Amino acid sequence: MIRELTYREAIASAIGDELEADPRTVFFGEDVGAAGGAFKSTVGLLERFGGERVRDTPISEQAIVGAAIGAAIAGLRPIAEIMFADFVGVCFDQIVNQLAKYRYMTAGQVRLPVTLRMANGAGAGFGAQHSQAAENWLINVPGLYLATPATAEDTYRILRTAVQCDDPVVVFEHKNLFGLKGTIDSTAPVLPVGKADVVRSGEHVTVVATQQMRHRAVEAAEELAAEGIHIEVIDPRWLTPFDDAAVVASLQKTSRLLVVQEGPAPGGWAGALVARLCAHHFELFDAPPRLLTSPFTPVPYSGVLEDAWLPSAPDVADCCRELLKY
Amino acid sequence: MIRELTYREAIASAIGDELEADPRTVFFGEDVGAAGGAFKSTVGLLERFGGERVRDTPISEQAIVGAAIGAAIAGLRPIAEIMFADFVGVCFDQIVNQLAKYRYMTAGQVRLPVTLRMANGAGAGFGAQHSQAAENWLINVPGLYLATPATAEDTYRILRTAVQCDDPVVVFEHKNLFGLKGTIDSTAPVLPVGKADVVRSGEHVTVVATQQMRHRAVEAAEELAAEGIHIEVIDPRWLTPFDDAAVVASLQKTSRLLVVQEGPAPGGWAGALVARLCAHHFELFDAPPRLLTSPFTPVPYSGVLEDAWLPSAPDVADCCRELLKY
Amino acid sequence: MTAVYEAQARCEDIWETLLDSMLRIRYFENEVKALFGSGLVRGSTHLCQGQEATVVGACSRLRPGDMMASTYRGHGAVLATGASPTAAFAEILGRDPGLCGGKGGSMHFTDLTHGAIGSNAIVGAHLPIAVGAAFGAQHLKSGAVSLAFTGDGSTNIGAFHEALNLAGIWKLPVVIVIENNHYGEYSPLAATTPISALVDRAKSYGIRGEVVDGNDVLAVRNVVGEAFDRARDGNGPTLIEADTYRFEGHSRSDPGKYRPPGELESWLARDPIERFADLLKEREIAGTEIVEAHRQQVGAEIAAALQAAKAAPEPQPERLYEDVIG
Amino acid sequence: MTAVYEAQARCEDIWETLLDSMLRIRYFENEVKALFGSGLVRGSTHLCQGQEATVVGACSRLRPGDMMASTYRGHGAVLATGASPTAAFAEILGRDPGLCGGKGGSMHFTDLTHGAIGSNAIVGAHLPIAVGAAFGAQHLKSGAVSLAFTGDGSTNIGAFHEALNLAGIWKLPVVIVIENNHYGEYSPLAATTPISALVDRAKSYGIRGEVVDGNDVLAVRNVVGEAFDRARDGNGPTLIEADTYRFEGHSRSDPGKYRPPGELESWLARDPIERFADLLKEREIAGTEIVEAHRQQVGAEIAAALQAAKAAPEPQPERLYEDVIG
Ligand SMILES: Cc1ncc(C[n+]2csc(CCOP(=O)(O)OP(=O)(O)O)c2C)c(N)n1
Ligand SMILES: Cc1ncc(C[n+]2csc(CCOP(=O)(O)OP(=O)(O)O)c2C)c(N)n1
Ligand SMILES: [Mg+2]
Ligand SMILES: [Mg+2]
Repeated sequence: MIRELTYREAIASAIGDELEADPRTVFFGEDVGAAGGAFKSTVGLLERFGGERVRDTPISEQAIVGAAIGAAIAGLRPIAEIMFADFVGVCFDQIVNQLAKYRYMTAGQVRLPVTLRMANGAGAGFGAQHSQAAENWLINVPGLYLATPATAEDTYRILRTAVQCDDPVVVFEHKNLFGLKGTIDSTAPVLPVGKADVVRSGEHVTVVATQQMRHRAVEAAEELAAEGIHIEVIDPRWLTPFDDAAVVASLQKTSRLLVVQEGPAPGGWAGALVARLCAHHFELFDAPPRLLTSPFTPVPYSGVLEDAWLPSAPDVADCCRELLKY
Repeated sequence: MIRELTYREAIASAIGDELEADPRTVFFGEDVGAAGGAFKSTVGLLERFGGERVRDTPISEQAIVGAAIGAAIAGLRPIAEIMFADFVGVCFDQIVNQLAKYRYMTAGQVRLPVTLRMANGAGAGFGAQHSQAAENWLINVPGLYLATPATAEDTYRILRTAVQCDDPVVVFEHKNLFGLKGTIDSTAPVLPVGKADVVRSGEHVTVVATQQMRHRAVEAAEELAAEGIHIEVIDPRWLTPFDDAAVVASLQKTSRLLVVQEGPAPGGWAGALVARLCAHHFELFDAPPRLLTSPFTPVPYSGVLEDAWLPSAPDVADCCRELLKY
Repeated sequence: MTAVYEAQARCEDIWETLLDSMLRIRYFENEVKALFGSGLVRGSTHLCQGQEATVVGACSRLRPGDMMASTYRGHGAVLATGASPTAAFAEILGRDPGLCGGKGGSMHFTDLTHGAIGSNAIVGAHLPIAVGAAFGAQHLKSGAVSLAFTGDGSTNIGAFHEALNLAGIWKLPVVIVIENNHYGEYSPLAATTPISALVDRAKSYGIRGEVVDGNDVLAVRNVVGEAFDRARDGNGPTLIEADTYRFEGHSRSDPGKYRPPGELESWLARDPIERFADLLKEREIAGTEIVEAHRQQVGAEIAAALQAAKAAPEPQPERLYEDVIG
Repeated sequence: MTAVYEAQARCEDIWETLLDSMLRIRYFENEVKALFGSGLVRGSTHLCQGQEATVVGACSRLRPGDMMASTYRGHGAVLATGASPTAAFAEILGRDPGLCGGKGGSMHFTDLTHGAIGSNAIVGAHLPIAVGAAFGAQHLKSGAVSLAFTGDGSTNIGAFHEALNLAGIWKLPVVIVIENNHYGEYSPLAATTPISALVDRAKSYGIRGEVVDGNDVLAVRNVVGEAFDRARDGNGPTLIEADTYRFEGHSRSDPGKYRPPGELESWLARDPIERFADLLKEREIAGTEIVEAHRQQVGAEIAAALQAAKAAPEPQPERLYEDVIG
């Protein structure tokens, strides 16, 4: 079935289709059922699947993630919601020391088909504790797939891939993209794990960006195109595993790299990518690879400050121009 | 006073000297008092300073970090111990969303002179949940100083610097270095925050490494020296802020960089360093900058596997040889 | 041992403070609601209208040096400490003279000069901090008490447990007031919590529990006063469950449709301000006209405060980088 | 409604299983102790000697499909499910045919074929997982019960609270047994926990609490049997406090000097194995000679197991990379 849905609706749609497809799938989290989610991204699921399969939980994130792990051990395929990605803080042990390590520590006796979903990112004025790009807290952790969908289409397909995956997947849903519209084809084949999307092709600069930064990169691309500069925008879609090959293929054309990342640079996926590419593909660079990230500060509340904190489309365009001057 | 102490004893000595120096300083954690610490690194403090200033806590890491924050607000200078660094998982929110952000979110009304200490790293057979290089979980977090002392001398001096610092400092004490001996001068001036140590100088390759990797790098340096290869070993000592300048100065001589990091590469400090240097000092490199890290897996228990997981001195030497072939 | 307070006690000395404080909160939040409606406020906001008696009654016991920690639903608690409504409005508007320079926002009111040590947007995370503040006070023998407000739903999160346990074992001078408004975000208490009397949890921590009508400002003042006396006398913490209700939805986007019909109305009939006005009349302390004069006066104060806040400047761009570390 | 078990009931049908199981654990850990002494075991190990009756009595109620989660002090619990001592020794020695391929170690015994879903080295972290397993069983209507052991000290950590609350509100088929050995690592319970009857915490979660003599294998079997029946009948969880003692220190490096004089001796006099042997004699079920024959036989079994484990191969190097994701 093909429908026009928002990013927000694509979430409920993907969860619904997975609940439909496999009776072992269950979905739970804080206020995901009766209230349809704090972001209204799970509206209608309780009504459709009932309180056994769609459950509201107490405010207990450690218990939510632990329940997903245990339920997976018992034979279910749980989808659990952590409302804001920042709340990874209160269940970090369950994600990092339990969920991610279970298979390894048991030498494969236990595999955990768990999907964790959470609302990510800055730009909406939620302040320092509700605005973080939490994916950067988890990229150092082996044992997790990490996905960062930027469009309604990708959100739908990645969520379905995640639920069908036999290992844990953390899906970051960007708060500032909930209203984006897209065309969802529920019969399209499952999107493979770890495959990047070349969003726009160009020969001058390779720009790698996720979520709202991807959209800002596309905006910059349009601005630059008017100047005759054609940038290639790559959305990795998955941070673990990372589609280095897609970036390398692009660099072979452009020889210039800009990585745009929401969140501070140290420990982020952008730096990790640049370090890998420099080690293995140093000769591809005709100019120093550039990072464009948020400054090394918490996310401020004030609109003027938060806007300044986030890399903007003009920032992206400026970086590209500079790269071409080298 | 100058004494020969082990890394382990240097810890108790630094804490003791700080407790002595300032009555507002208190120290608490699980079994740090009566038992002298799980690693016997705080022996004698309870006896010396009494149960008001040296306190055993319940097994409640969130409460431990929170108590440090609150006590700091009330006017104390708390030193809190998290026994194994892996337990950052159970108090990640208190560290990342509270301790690190308090000053920023209050626009400087609150500053938190809190020192968190924890035992870090792999190599001793403690298994996946007690062996992690947890510093890599925190480098993405603005608002924390991060220190990784590698010697008894540095441990003593860094701990004292940390306690005297008006902002939060997390000090990672490496489990595999507790037995190292050093000469502690309790009257030496306080070590400044963020200053690297050029451990060994050389002109062929710059090797940056912390904690036990630093010692392996020095071992490799000796091996290589016999071949006429002279590497410069830099121990940054602090990951936040990072002494990029020290590395740049070295690169100006060597033009070749190897960063050796315990723990998986993605999201680690090594990649962040390489990305920064490539962006700003690309011309300095005569060969692709290299990372030598643990593989992207949890820490295995078995001795043969854990040994393979950790970069070794011969691995460091091999990487240097390869860099020189470029 | 402790002074005797009675709900029926005369309140000649304090009624104006209590009344004005409740009115101030009510009118302040009326404006906040309107500001949201007109898009002038970012992110989310959580009104405490209907709960004014709890925060005002409790905060009326604070003395200079005492400390008060609250939740994201913290406008009332912070205003009740005496914080400036102008600075509070400015904070919500993200302006430079805001309580936190515009960097905190609605969920992060802090005003150290009035003992308001922080409003926290992570459920329960302020409790270990409040307990830590009490530890600081105990250690310094300052005679200060730490007061914390927390929600009914927050009693299910790990930090609540760890904090209360530490308060219990260390007999800390902390008073924790559960603002039991019977809902988490949208979930009724009974859906997430297997017991109905939350105060019973005090027994798990060996601490005293009290229940109070949270819409009766004098009753709250009395029970909190006794708890403060016990705390100051070294007799340890108290957990107080205040029965109350929020008139508005959970946050700006919530119309509160999950409420059973008639529930809101029955609580509106117990409006804490109107009840107090009735009591003042009944006891012949202040008649309708006098109370009306207070309404006018506080209304004017709030209008002026809003005016001033709206005229306040945005933060300078460099503020983004300030107050991280160093 | 539930079957009637009595502590005085005949145990003709089961005594051999119980006796052998306790002996197996005792002898197994004697060898582990010796292995440590001779440097053959890495990291740390936590013996449960003295506590055998608790794990054996409880695990004697497990049926196929039931699940059991334990702590790092988990040798006994896992052996009591029927796991192979050879594979258990091999795990501790880090060998390929170990329970977890040598990747887990002493703290991470897992044997899914016997329902042992994991031993956890993070205090309390297994509890949300065990509760999740019960949720899975409830959802699948499999009739399975989830059993979890946990320490007295662990009742102070957040995960305990969140797990029990979720178990209570969802009425899950889980039985949590507190192995109250009166110490955390080195801290006596009274130093960290403000109440003396840990079972009282059950009331906070609306679940049933029971206390049992943890050194009386039949008493444990009975009280756990009743709890299992309630769980299988849909009557929700039970928290059982088993009073017991560890004969050894907390971990390999602990001589246990913090114990008051005479305490160990008084508990040695209540050795669960000797008490059971006495009971068998008293009730004329088995005399000294028969019991002695069991000791011999289990002793031989353990000796052979150790022999086999020592001869087992190390893991192949490529195992390092297996079982992460994919
Ligand atoms: C750790 C964490 N989990 C979830 C949330 C999202 N959240 C914000 S308020 C709230 C409900 C809290 O309910 P309660 O404690 O009763 O306080 P109230 O809002 O009713 O005052 C939730 C779930 C959060 N902020 N932090
Ligand atoms: C979260 C966490 N904090 C601290 C530790 C270190 N630690 C290991 S065992 C232990 C004591 C646990 O005591 P208890 O729960 O009584 O169990 P016991 O060891 O007595 O069986 C501690 C503090 C840990 N493993 N995990
Ligand atoms: Mg509430
Ligand atoms: Mg114990």
